[in-house]
Amino acid sequence: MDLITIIFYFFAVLIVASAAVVVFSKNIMYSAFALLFTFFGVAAIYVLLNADFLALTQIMIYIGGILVLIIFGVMLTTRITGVDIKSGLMGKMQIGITGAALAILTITMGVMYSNVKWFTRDSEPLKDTISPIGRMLLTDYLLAFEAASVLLLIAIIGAAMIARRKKNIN
Amino acid sequence: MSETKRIEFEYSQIDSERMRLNVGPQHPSTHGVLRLEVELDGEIVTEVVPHIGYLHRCFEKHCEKMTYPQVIPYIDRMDYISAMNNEWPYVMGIEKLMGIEIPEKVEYIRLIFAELNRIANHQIAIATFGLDAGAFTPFLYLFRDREFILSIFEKASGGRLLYNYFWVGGLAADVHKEFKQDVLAIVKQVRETNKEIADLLLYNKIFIERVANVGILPADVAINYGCSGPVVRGSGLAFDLRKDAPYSFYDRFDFDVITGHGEVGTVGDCFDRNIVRFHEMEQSCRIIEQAIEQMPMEGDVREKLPKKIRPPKGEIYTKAENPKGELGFYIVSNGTDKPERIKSRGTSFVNLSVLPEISKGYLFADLIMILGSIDIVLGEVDR
Amino acid sequence: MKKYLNNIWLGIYTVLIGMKITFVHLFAKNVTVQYPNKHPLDKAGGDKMPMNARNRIFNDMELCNGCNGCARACPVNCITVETLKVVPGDAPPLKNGEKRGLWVTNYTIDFAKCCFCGLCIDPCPTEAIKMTTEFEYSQYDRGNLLYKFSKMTDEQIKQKKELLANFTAEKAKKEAEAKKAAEQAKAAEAPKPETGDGK
Amino acid sequence: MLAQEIYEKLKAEFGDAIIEFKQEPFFDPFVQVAPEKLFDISLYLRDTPELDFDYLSLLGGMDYKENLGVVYHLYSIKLKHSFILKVTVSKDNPVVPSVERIWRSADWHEREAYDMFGIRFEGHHNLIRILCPYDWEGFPLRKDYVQPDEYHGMKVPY
Amino acid sequence: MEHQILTFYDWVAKLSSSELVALILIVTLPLVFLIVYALVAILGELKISAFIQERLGPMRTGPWGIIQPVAEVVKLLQKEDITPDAANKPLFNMAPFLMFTAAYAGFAVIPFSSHFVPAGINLGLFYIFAMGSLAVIGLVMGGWASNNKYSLLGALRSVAQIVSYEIPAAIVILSIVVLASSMNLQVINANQGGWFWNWYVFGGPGSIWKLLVIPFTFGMFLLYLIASLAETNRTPFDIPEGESEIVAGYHTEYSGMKFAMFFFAEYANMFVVAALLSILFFGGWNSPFGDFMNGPIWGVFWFISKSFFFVFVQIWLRWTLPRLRVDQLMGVSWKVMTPVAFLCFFAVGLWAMLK
Amino acid sequence: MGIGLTHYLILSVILFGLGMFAIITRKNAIMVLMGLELVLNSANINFIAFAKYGGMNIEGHVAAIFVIILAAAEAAVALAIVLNIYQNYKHVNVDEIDRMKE
Repeated sequence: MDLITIIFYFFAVLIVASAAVVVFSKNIMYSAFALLFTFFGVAAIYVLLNADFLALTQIMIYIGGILVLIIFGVMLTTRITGVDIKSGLMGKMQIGITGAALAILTITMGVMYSNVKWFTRDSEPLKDTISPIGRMLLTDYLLAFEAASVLLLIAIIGAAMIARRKKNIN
Repeated sequence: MSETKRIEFEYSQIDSERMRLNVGPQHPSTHGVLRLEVELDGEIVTEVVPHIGYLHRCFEKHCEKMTYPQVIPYIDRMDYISAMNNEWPYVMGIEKLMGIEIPEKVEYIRLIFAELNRIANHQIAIATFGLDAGAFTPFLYLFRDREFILSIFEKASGGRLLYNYFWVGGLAADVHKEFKQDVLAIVKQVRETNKEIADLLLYNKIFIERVANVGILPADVAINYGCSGPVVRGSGLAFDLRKDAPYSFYDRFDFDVITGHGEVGTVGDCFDRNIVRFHEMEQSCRIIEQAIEQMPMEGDVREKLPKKIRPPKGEIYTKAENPKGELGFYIVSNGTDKPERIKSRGTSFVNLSVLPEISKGYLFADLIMILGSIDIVLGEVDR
Repeated sequence: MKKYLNNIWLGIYTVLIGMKITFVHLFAKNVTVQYPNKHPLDKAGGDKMPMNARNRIFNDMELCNGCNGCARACPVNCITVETLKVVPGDAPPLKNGEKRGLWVTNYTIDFAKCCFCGLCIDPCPTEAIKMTTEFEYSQYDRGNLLYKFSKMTDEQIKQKKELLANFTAEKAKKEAEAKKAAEQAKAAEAPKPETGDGK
Repeated sequence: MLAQEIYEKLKAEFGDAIIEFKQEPFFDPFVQVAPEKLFDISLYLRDTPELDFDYLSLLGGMDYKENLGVVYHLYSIKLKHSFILKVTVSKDNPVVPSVERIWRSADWHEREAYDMFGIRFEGHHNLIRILCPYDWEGFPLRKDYVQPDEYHGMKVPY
Repeated sequence: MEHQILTFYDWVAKLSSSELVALILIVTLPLVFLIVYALVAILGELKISAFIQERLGPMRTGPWGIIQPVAEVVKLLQKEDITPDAANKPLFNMAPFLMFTAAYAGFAVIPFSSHFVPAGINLGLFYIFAMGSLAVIGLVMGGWASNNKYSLLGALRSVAQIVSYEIPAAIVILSIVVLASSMNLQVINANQGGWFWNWYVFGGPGSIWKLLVIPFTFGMFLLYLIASLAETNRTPFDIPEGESEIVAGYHTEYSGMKFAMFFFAEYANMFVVAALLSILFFGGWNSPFGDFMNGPIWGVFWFISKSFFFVFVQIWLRWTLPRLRVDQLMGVSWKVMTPVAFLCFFAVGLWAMLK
Repeated sequence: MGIGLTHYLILSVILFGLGMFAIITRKNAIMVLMGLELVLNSANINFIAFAKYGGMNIEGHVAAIFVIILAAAEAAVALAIVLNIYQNYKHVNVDEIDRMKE
């Protein structure tokens, strides 16, 4: 077992365990904070996959942005001053059925993945990821990049529009 | 940037949870054991309910069991920041009841000490107000100067905080020989420090932003609530008992009544209340300088009085301009050596009652500043 | 726009002014003293304490005549005085030469209660009670703050009590005899009985 | 304006409601009024321009052994004169109309008078104890008050 | 990096002929430095505040009180570790360690000298920035799990504050990246070699025309200084823990070791931002005077003294200024700093294009 | 056994399954959102894994960046909508929200 393997398994277990907490925890605040470890583990997986820029983006946007938003959302939509926050579940029957179906799906996919002979070709290890990404964003993917930036702008404005406090009209 | 107006309530459809917050009785900036029950909508204060009485010491009940001179140490402990000023109206009242004439020297010493104590009180008021805003260093500079003033008091009376110095018919002890030079040196020091404080704290942009347009108290509301002292003068009303109903020798001196005039914001905001205190220190310095010039150094400081002080049957209400406002004592004498009833008009008690009125609709941080700008002492609120 | 820029400028400028002031103070002489090292009572260093500072009360038992004036003047009742009448001839005079009328068997000041108002000093006829500049009296036990000034031991008190009892008994006897004599002499008029105790 | 003149003015306006005017040596001159009319008199004192008592310095309860009383010290900031009103009520049913709506400073003072003397102020919006604990029993400043031995299991005289 | 230099790591590896030793050394050295630094900074805070206020500060522990920080740490370690009964215990216990991890993680890429950087990754600047955003979660976690209203208010305030101040800080950092055309902190440092006028606060290396860009770079320095104060929750931006309002904010309920962790994290953060200031604007480990006292060993000296100067500035500001209100804080960030930062960004970008 | 593509893919599918489970079974809208983030993350792992092992190289990274951007935009808008729902319904249970306008 080399170092990479140990690190991979460590983070894989971290991801799966914390994702399980996210999904199965009754306390929605626990879910939100467990998401932190999922995101962090995923960032570590990115580093293992030589995507350092993406790993840092993951930390910055997912943890510094989205997770904070989610925590705020949780706090604003529940009684925040108490520490026990429950989130409702569907009926037991439905949970069983969906759980079983998804478990079967996951296992099938897993088995399928491990049996499929993927066409793998190791790409040459990159010394610097940021400049190729930048170059690519501004050449091949320029349109998508611009569209994404417009989308972000619209999302900011739209979110502010939807969530802002309305004056009481009556 | 400074348009921090009173935020109008927009009772939005977001039923954002109202948070009830207990500020105090143990909180760094309630200036004692005051408990405020605050209802917050986010950070906006929607309701303030002061709960007082944590420091209640049954002052008025005690007075009924005490002889007249024994009451004075209890009075010291009302507004313990300006104990000299506290003693004065009480002593004046009994002297008026008994018809005692006070030697001129005593009156001058009392006046000088009262004004020095006014400076000391305002120093604490400004210092703690700065501390509420998070500025720690000016706090210590002002406390340093206050210690110099207290040293003078100590040389005269022996106490640094609670003096028991103004006695019926005179003073507890004579002042020391170098009294005049010492006082003048302190006046000089106070002026120097005040310059620094103005630059370091009062006219600092951040501080101005914190206090301007916050906690606006209109003059008519202030009068209706019975506010006095810098609180009402900050609202632009020149109500000063030293000018309006001159007692002692205040009519002999030339000084101005400082009023707030909305220097950086609206008239009657926290800045005005605070800056009134600041400029009053300068006026006190002027009074002290004039008094030092006129004061005789020779003479006795105590009238010959019977061993037991027995004012005739009667009632009197004496008031004086305390640093915090009008302090009055309603003394009812029944002819014995113990008072029938002493009712005190606690300045802070009255001033504090205005807090719920002026703090609604501001942010929680502003509530702390408003409380600081009223300058209360819980010893006087709870008595 | 002008206001906006002015605000920014004022913000930076006043902050710099404040920083200048604190920087100057950084090198200024500090005003605090190292308290136990530089003791205020120590004339050499620190702020000298004025001689009339009101701190621990000291009662000179050689001067005290047990008149109870200080206890009556005290607003918080922290002084306890118990006395015994002296037997004529037994009592040495006070330090200032006055006649001693009472033995002070117990003179206790509770400094946990004392409010240092100084009212007890004034009524003292012999200037026995004084306020000193001594101000340190931390104790682990509140009982230690009861300062007993009377030096009389229990034995002495007992002795004095006996003396007094004998004396009063003798006196009463004499009085009774006198009374008897008087009664015998004038059956109609009886002299008023004198009260024995006094403070 | 002197107290005498104010008294005459009040007497002309309210007649019998003004019970007594006392001006003696060692006494600040005061007017004793009937408690029923107190609110109207106070309103008149505040709103008449030549009286203009806009400032209530002090409101204090009193115990006159056989009955209770309330003393109002008024002051006019503009005209710089002061005046004293007194009412007395019986100890059995000490009810005084509240002047809180006229001078807001009466709010806490009245609560204090209620706290200490048990004088009930009719029309006060929140007449609860202010200095003593909310569940304290008895009214401490009455002359016949007996100190309780215990409060919630704590010895009172420590 | 183009120019291969023998690093401290290589040197140790060669000396001990073991990569592991070098690895362990390189991981523990910043921790050792952090501990020493924290002690020095705590003493500095105590002493500087004392001198500013004309006091003496701690004088009892050791000569001139220099053992005071050690004593304080020992005291904190001895203290009872109280967990409030109503708190959410797992999160309550986790928060301080998360905070400390986030603060310490920043040390991984700080170049102490031209030859010593724990991890000389290409995205150093970006990395420090990303780690800064990790601390936010620690704050919210601690504030929320304490089940104290003051803590919750403090946590919410601090999140709003840190998130808003990341924007001007990010723009300033991007401007520096534009100037240096690299995110590697070592490259940014190396670019500022030579005399002190080559520092980025003076527009970086360039001809006399760079006088035009100096106002903007200096403005960027001020902006980053202010933003860094806000990100480390120091006065005048200490509203998340403003003790006169919300007692102690998010760490009201903490005591003992966990409080020490928060405390440590704050000081570590202070150093990280001070180091970034000195790297981005003041040449990092470069000597200000050309080749005079330059080199890998002197580099450590220059870097640490520059960083300590900015730590001193933070302390100095703390004991000078009052604290802003929460809405003014946001106003300063969004209405003043963000537009000015954009202005500087455009100016610098234009300059970099023309250069 | 070294770590290969398959490991990453299996990790991603587990994450996907957990995310889907949350999306389907949870009532709370924010929980649904969190599930969605898990699913997006699993997709991202796939992208990066293929970028390394499938020879897609940097293009996989770019695709992942777009996913992250979309996730950010989606989170902002979705949370705004959730807040709005909370205003109207005083709860955020997705299966009880059956009217568009009140």
